[in-house]
Amino acid sequence: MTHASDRWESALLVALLAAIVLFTIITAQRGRKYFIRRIPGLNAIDEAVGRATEMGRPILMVPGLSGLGVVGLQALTIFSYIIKTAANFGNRIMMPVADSALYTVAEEVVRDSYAAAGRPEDYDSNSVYFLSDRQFAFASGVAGTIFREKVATSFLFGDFFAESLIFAEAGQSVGAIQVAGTVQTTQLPFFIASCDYTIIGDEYYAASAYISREPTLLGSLVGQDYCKILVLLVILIGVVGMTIPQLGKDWGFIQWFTLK
Amino acid sequence: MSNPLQRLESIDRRILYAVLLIIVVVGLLVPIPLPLAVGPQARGVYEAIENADPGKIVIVSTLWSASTQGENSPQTRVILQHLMRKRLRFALIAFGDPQSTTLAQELAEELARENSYEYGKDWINWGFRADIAGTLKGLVKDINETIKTDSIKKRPLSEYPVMQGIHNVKDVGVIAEVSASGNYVSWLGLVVGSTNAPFCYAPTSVMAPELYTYLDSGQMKGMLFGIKGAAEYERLLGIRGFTTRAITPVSLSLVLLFVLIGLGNYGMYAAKKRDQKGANG
Amino acid sequence: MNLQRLLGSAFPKASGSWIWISILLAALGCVVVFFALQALPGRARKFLIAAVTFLAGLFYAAEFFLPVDPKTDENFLTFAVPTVGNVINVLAAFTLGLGVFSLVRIHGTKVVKLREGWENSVVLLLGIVVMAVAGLEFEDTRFYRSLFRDVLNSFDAAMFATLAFFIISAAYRAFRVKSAEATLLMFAALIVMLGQIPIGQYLTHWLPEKGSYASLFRLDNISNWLLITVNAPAIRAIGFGLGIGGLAIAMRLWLSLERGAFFEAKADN
Amino acid sequence: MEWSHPVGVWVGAIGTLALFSLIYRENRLYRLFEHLFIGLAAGYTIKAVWTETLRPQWWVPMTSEGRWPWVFALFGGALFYTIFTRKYNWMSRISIGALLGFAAGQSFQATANVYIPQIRGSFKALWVTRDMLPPGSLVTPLGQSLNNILFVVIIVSVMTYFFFSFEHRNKALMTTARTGRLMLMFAFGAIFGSTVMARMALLIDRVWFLMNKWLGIG
Repeated sequence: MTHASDRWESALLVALLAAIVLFTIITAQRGRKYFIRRIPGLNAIDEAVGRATEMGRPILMVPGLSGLGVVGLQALTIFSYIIKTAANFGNRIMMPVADSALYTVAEEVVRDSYAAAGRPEDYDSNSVYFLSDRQFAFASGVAGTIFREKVATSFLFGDFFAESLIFAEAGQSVGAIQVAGTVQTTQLPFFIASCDYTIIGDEYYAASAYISREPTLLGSLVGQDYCKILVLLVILIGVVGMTIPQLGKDWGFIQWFTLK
Repeated sequence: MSNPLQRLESIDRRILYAVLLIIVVVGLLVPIPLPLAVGPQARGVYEAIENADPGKIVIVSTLWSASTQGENSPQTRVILQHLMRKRLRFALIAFGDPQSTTLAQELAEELARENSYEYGKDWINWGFRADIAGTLKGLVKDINETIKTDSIKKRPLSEYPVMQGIHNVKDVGVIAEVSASGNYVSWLGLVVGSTNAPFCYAPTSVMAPELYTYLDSGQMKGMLFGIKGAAEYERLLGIRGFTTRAITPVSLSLVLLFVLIGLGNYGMYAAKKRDQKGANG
Repeated sequence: MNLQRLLGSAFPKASGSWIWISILLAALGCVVVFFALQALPGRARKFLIAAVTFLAGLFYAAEFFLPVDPKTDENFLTFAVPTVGNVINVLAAFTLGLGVFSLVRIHGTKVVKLREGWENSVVLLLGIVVMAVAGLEFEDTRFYRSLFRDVLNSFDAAMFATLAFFIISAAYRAFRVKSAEATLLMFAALIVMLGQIPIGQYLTHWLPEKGSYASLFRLDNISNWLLITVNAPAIRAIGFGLGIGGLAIAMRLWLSLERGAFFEAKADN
Repeated sequence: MEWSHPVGVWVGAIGTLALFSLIYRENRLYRLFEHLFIGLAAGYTIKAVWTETLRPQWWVPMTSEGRWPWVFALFGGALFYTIFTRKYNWMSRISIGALLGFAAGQSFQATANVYIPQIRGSFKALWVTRDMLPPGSLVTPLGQSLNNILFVVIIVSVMTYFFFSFEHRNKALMTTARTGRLMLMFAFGAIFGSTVMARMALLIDRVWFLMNKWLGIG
């Protein structure tokens, strides 16, 4: 569909999803408390940072290949939390970036995180650097860094494609503890095979709320849950409709979601 | 103490790598003919092109670079071969990586010479576009306005006979993308709903599993499953090319993997048994 | 209302020497705007950023949701879609200099101070210059084409091909029967691999291709069944969560509700 | 004109071997070619951004077609560079905001187009009769029914696994989420399995390059 008018009901469902999220964000900002369950992989972050402190070797953070957008920003949000923790322990960090627009934001995020941890003087401007926007040139640089620096811990969050396994196996070879998460579902099996902890599916988007406990983000996350329930309901109604022969494909409800 | 069988649990990675390398080299030198079944996915692409309206143009979109040429190059090649055999007009367009336009063009030029396909009359290169969403939305509305000039001679599209009567995506017979990334989302989202042209996909075999859901929902009419898909297509076209040769070492390396997984599990089992014995005794 | 005509008269096309005069005047205007922006107080800056973000998003949102003329399938914004697409491209393209600056700064410093590995940095800097100059000025030479095809492309493909090795060691280590999850992972992988390769297909090729229950047990059929009936809904279910998560962040960004790194305070210093 | 030159093939082949050597261990040759690779890649991006984007979409329309307002895009681009100054760096957020806004605005259409057909595609009849199957279908109604039931069960269980806002304490919920987790592992295994072939294809392509194009074997 190029416009909402191609199928109003479908467009309305999307608008409704957005509205639900906005609604729970607003209620959260007004002080309503929301609960979220434990997400195992995310608890591992502190442990991984601690490991690097013990070993006295650097922490690697890779925000994926994508540019300035939803996924890359989410990665930086997670990293800023990690950096604040790492700054307190005096760990050295390294963050190679693959997109120049995201790089500008990344540098600011790292600098701010050090400042927020009360150690602005520890910020090293060489720790965040643009490496290459070419997938495998970036991969060769990151893999080389992992081997040379024998990184103690590597955090891989963002949009990863085939290079995911290069990073994960390189980290494995040097004995790094690795925590990874990506929205690229096809790369998850490789992270699961080679990393110590893997964030799956929309746990990736839940991470910032989980870590920061910021009301806006918690509200949003709960809204997302409601949205998933709504989608699930729509699917189940559709399933019932298809199963009852008297309704079938031509039933109005099913037609609402049938794009030409 | 250390039983050699238990050592199978943790073979040094470098030994694994060396064995793989040997298998590949030998497999390429000594071709062993192996049977190959043509699946419904490859047939879907074949039939979409076979039944394309000759009055319309076929869009061959490429989103791959040298890094995935092992699979994407044979896929592009077989699709272009089929188009030229059917004497269908086609336009190349490229996304993702600027080099994808060069690589596809190189293939097209080579095949065009063999099939006496004339540039501008039988085919055209629309070139590379960085903004996928904007370009695709533009194609739906007005191809000439969106693409403006071709990428080889940099002349306005309207000057080319191949573009006669082609205004927007409704004048497109088949859309095929050869891709190393998840760009189908953009096509499905922005174009496929606005045209009747069948949409076919030639992904790397990595991406292929996530596409079954779109084949199942009918949003895609066919798919070439990585290098195997290209080999199947060669079979449908009755050609024996590099792909047919490469499929042997591919098979052998997978067999190696089976053996290794077997050894690893056996080693683990042997080690566990020893530990139990140790605990009991 | 015809926005297209309105914009056309607000920004008339220039010709001849007027082109450069218009460009110059517009550029001067930009300089004025720049200093005017700097004069804004903190709150106004914040508001401005939020407003720009909102309006940018509103363009696409409105273009999608507003009713269209059924004859043309357009509303009053549709004409601008290609141009806005170009604007995004061009804006993103301008950021490239930032990345190149980062590379040159880090490796330039290494070379100047002769730090360890400075030779490699020289090679890197030379690589940038040679490739850029060759590509921009000598695109139609055999030198450039070979540099691109034989060298750069080979490097891409070589790095990608290392994955063949890494996938072997990853599978060897991970595919062990040690937990229900690991076993399922292994089991599914083995079936799919068998179903794909000619040798696997050969194992069950004696079963009828179609038409009987026995054909269900052909490896390629089991593998396809696995991919369609088990893989597809699982991926789809993950996809719904990711889609909603992405939509939620998009809403937060659009309405400047996002929190976390980069979105805390700032903007008013 | 030729796309290849013997010198280029030699550099490409030696670089290929150098990059492959990483799987043995990191070494000086690898490091050298890694840096060359990154340098060439950056140079190529400069070239590509100018010839593929800036020149045709910005410079030519602005300077030859009289569309002078494109100068404002340069202004927008220049704002990114204020990031290097303490005093003006807030302005980079205007351009960053514009890019984020555009991306966000497109998400309505993108979400609708990607996910609505998938929602519709999940409307599966749990009880299939012969006349619901397409003509010539090889699946029996019972088989299709079982497939569809499994399909719906997997969607429900996997989505349940991803609910974050309540503890999975309830027994039914726990079982469903656990099923979802196992189904995910099965799906991931399938993805892993189908990837192996792709990776091998790439290696074979490279070995063929070394053997055939470089050494002239085969």
